Amino acid sequence: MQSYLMLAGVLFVVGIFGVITRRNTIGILMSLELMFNAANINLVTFNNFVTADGLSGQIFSIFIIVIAAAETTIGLAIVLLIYRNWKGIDSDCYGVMKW
Amino acid sequence: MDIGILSWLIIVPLLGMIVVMFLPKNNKWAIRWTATGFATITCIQSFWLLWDYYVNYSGSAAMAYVEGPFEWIPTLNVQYLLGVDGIAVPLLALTGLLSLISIVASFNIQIRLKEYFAFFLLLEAAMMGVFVALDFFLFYVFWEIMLVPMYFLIGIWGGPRKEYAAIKFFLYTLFGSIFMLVSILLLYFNSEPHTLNILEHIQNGSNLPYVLQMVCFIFFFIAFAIKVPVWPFHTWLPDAHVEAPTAVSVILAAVLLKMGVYAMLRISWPMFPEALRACSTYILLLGLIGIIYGALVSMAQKDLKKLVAYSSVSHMGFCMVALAAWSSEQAMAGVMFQMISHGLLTGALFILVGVLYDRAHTREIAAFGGLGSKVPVYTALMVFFAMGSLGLPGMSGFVSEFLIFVGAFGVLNQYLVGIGVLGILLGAAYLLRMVQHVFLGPFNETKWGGLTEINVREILTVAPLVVLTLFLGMYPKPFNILISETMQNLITLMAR
Amino acid sequence: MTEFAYLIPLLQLLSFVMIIFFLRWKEKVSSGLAVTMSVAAWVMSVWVLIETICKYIGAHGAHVEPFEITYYLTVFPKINLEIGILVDALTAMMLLVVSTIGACVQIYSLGYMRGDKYFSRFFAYLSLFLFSMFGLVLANNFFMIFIFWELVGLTSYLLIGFYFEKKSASDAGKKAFITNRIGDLGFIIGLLLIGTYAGTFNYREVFDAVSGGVFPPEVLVVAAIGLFCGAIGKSAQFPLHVWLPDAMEGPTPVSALIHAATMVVAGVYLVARGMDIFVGSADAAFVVAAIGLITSFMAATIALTQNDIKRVLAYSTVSQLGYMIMALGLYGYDTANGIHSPGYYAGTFHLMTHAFFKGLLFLAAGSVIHAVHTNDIREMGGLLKKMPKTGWTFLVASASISGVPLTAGFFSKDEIVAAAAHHPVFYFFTLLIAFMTAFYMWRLCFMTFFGKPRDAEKFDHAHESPATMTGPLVFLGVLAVIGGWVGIPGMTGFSEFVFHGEPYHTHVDWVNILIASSVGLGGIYLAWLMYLKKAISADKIAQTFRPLYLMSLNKWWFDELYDIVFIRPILTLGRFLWTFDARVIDGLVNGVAWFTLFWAEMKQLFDTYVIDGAVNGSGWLVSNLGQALRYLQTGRVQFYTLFIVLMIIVLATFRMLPTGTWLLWTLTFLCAALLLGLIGRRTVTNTAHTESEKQA
Amino acid sequence: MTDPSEVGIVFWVLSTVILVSAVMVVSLRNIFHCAIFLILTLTGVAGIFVTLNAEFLAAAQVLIYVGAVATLMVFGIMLTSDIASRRIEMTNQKAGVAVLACMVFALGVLFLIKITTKAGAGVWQTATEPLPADNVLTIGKQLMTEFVLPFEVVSVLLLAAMIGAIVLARREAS
Repeated sequence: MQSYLMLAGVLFVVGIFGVITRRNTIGILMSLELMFNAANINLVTFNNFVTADGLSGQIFSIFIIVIAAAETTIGLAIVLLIYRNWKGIDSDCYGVMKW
Repeated sequence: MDIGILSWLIIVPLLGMIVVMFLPKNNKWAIRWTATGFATITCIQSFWLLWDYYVNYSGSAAMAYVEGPFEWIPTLNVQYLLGVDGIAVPLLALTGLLSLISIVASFNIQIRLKEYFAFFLLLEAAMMGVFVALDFFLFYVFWEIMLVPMYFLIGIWGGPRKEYAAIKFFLYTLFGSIFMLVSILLLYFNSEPHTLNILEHIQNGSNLPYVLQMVCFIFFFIAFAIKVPVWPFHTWLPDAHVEAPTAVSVILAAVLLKMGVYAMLRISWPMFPEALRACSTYILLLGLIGIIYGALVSMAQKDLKKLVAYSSVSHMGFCMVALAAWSSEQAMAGVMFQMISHGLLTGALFILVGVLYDRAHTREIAAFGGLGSKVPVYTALMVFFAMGSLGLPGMSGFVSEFLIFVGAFGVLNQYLVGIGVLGILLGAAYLLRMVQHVFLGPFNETKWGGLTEINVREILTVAPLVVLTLFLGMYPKPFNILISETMQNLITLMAR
Repeated sequence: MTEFAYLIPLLQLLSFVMIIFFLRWKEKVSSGLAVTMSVAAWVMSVWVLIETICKYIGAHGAHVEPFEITYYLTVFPKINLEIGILVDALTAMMLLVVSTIGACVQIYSLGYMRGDKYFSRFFAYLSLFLFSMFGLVLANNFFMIFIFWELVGLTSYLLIGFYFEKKSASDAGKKAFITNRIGDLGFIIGLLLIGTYAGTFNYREVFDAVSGGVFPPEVLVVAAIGLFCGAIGKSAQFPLHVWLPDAMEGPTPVSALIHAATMVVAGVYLVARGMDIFVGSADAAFVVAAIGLITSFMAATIALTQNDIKRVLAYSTVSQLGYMIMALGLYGYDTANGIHSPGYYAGTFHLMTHAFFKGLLFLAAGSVIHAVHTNDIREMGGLLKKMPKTGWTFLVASASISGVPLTAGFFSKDEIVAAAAHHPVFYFFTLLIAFMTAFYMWRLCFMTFFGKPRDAEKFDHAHESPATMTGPLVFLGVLAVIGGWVGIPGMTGFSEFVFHGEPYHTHVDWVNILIASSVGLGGIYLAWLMYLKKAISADKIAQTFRPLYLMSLNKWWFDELYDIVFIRPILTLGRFLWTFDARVIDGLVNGVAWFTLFWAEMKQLFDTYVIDGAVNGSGWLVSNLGQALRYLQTGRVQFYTLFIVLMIIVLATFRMLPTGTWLLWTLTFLCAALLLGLIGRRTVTNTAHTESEKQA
Repeated sequence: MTDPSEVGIVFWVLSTVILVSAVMVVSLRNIFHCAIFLILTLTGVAGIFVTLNAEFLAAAQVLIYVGAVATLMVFGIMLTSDIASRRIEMTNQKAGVAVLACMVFALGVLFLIKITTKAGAGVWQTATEPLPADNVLTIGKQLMTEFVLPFEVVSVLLLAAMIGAIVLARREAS
């Protein structure tokens, strides 16, 4: 169990790192997916080792997968829009949210 | 849970409001007719209720069509509890009818049509709510909701001093509501288990200590008296009436003023019998002052609408006299008659004044003269309602005033009630003075030559009022049967 | 037929509704309908009268139960509102009077109102009036009589103000209505007392309660006087008589129908109807008699000097009504004292005959006015030749009212004089009034129909009126003579039909007859001397008794008095109260509002300098700090994410630290935040550079 | 029921693949390559699921992530960045700070995991019962009974997301 959780933790941190550092917006999205997967691994692990009398962990994972899919869709759509408006998807370029 | 007719009475106008809000802003036709449609449904419902109540329930004093109690806010023991009896049913019908009429009468509103009708339907829902609520919380909520659309209706579509009038109306009523809230809380914390059910409080009211009864009674009285309005809380009324658009004046006079009296009958009168006994002479005095004072001030008015507004003060004074004579069946029947009759007559008078104002753009009594030859149908209608208002037999006003006096004379100080009879004389004086100055005498052809006769839509708005006024005046028996059992029950409660 | 008596008023209502709503535009049809209905009512009334008489004959002096039906309007344990029909002798007589005059006036109006702008409306109003009047007469309880009492008041208002474009007419209508309402106040008080003590409004039950001693005596007096107040208003008795002369602004047929023959006698009818109550309280009955006498005398003196033909007739009406009231009052007073008096019979009998001849007088006067287009008798003269039918009928009616032997007025007046015979003061004044009546009536006759024309132009244009107008005149002229023959003294007739308590058996009292008729004839003779023979100069008398003359001419200054004493004060009071309302009560409200605002203002000052000072101080601090911290808001999501991670780390670190050192760490944390802000700022500047480079 | 201490060789292989390719995903310059490695990572996670007795989830992972999401990513990449030509810096200036922070964070997380899963820590009660054998069936049943409301909500959300994406990505009809 410990190993599984550690795998998830590291994967999560990698994801965070990606989110913080990627310049490409699509890259950020990918990193997000990594974080989602880390969370899923965690859930399934707990389901397997701790609350094995039910399947709520797995079901939650299913929902997360679905929501991740939705999120990706929207995210990509937004990326497309940004691309159209700024002719580029580098996250540094659109610092318009400041102040 | 099933949604009963009473809930529908509230829901339908609300639905109407929502639908109206979603209509395109520029489609005036659709907005008007949607609002009219929903108001018509509510009106039909309320009249069906009247009929059904008359057929099935008028023989008993118990609450009919009760919905609930459903838990609403369980921690406070707030319930959703609706029900009607003989005093609420006619007022519901009055509300339904006059809302419809007012909506039809406001077809000539031009600016911000959508908001206007939405507010109007919200107002209607709230009014219906007040008349059917049997839980203090619910009652209070509806009572307060009513203020909001009213405030905007006066404040946006009103006359030149609309802001002043709207604020004054709002603050005045809110001032009263605070007293009501305090009183409700007092009752709540003095009941065991804590409850907000009005009916339970009525049952237990006479067990309260005298001082508490007195305090609650007076607080409730202030709250309701402002709405009635009882002298000296009446000064919001002329301003609000004069500045409000026609249809709002109609609703204000015909329904809102009735709420005060209704609330007294529903809540404070049967709930605190001892306090009532102690106060009834003072209530009588206030009523008498209202009658005479309102009539005399009406006589001094130069503005048509203001005259009608002050006449309301006078007419509601009759209600207070009747309420002071709570132990008499006649007076209690009289107060119901007076409420309905005043609603019909004053509503019609406001509509007619509005009709004239639309054409002439002035309400100055002195500016007119001899209109009788130019607009005979309009004149006939106006004279008809003026006559009804001054208590001409054959119309509803007479029945109510007569019943009130018969009842009050039997149980109250006869000298004081005798003074009240003067109100009938003064009523004749100011109304005839108005009729003479506006419709009789020489006609100024150059000034008013272009005046047009009342049109079919406007006639249709007042036609039901004509019919009902005559019906109540000539055949009061069914109405009396409708309310008598409830009234008997109330009198028994008050006489505890 | 009696069972269908309710049809009599309802037919008139039908006529009114039909005309107002459907037939207004068709003048011929609407007038035809109205006339038909009134004639039908006349036929039915006669029928009812005959049936009632038969009933009385069949009873052979035994008590006759009147016909009565009741319908409840409301149901209460005590005091119901009800409507119903009561037909007894008094009702039958009144029905006949009202329907006769009503039918005559309607027919007459066909001619008189021809070409009027509101021809149909006039007939509608007349129908409405007849409806109300029949209802009033047929009522079986005080509540219902009050309803119709008010309705006749309304129609009177409408008809007086018929020429509403004339200010004087609309003024007169208003005055009539309001004056009547003043009387009605008393009426209502009376009704309320009756209702409260008797628990019912039904005549018979109320009278039973009175005789059963249900009423305390003082209450009964007040109730009786209250009822009489209604009569004072409606029958134009002193002090509320002022409306009737002004009511002559209405069309002349209206004056004849409403303000001479029918509506104004409603007061008399009420007193007669409620006679049990007056009999029960002698004081009230005496008040009635006294008011009647005062009215009668006052009106007679005023009539002496008026020059408007209709006004003379109006004051004459007031005077005659006072006569009837006085007779009824005396009857009540005498009966209460155990004397059997002819007053009741005399009053009601005079009511009937007066209706005939006064209706006729007005119609004839209308015919004259129609011909010469003026009301002023000083512009008339010698009209008898020009309009013989009108003239002769007028003379017959004048003879009747003056009590010339064998005319209707002779018999009825005779009985009134007889009723007053026990009371010297009343007797004296009654005779004096009879004398004055004869004098002013014949002054009118002589100035109008005899002598030389004073206004040649008007005289030349004068012509006899059409048959629709003269027909009713002749019919009423006949009635004005033979109408009184039903009450010839010593014969069975009116007195055994209309009575209160026991029937009064008349007997021939030659002394009385002689005195009464000689007084009347004396008045006529004096008028002849003054106005036809000019043996006595009227001007000279007027000069000699100038104050009295002025008093009479100015109608005892009642209008001016009321104006000063009542109308102005009330209007002023109204205005004052309005000011009071606007200044004091509203002032109070606005004052509270002002004070609240003032208080708010004060608080605002406090807020601005004290609280806001503190707030601004901290605000200044915060904003300066924020100036630094705002660099954290780079607008880049990734930076935020990084920050979140850092913060998680920081917080987790805090969590693990010993509790005491948190303050130190927080400060460190803030410093770190500021530091990061500065980093962020650098980044932003860099980005800005990049962007500008890109654009370049 | 696998013993917590006993981790098979499969796990090690899978986790190595996952972590390596994850690092590739966040560090490679060519975004297209990143996508390829993302697919690899996701497949690895699916394998992990299989070892955790979550066969259905594994299938869903492969289908949705590998099949749909990753493909979507690839499409997005091709639509937006002119991948072939552009060679830009794949990480920004924050990389240094980020590396530091992430290190600390990772250490913290690992430390937490260590102390909480330590035998006798008693933070989590280890399950005694094995997972139900018929996993897929149970998931299906529970989705349609106990979790039907979230299920419906999620489906509505998905629909909304779809519509939203269409609206957002729609070309202005200019």
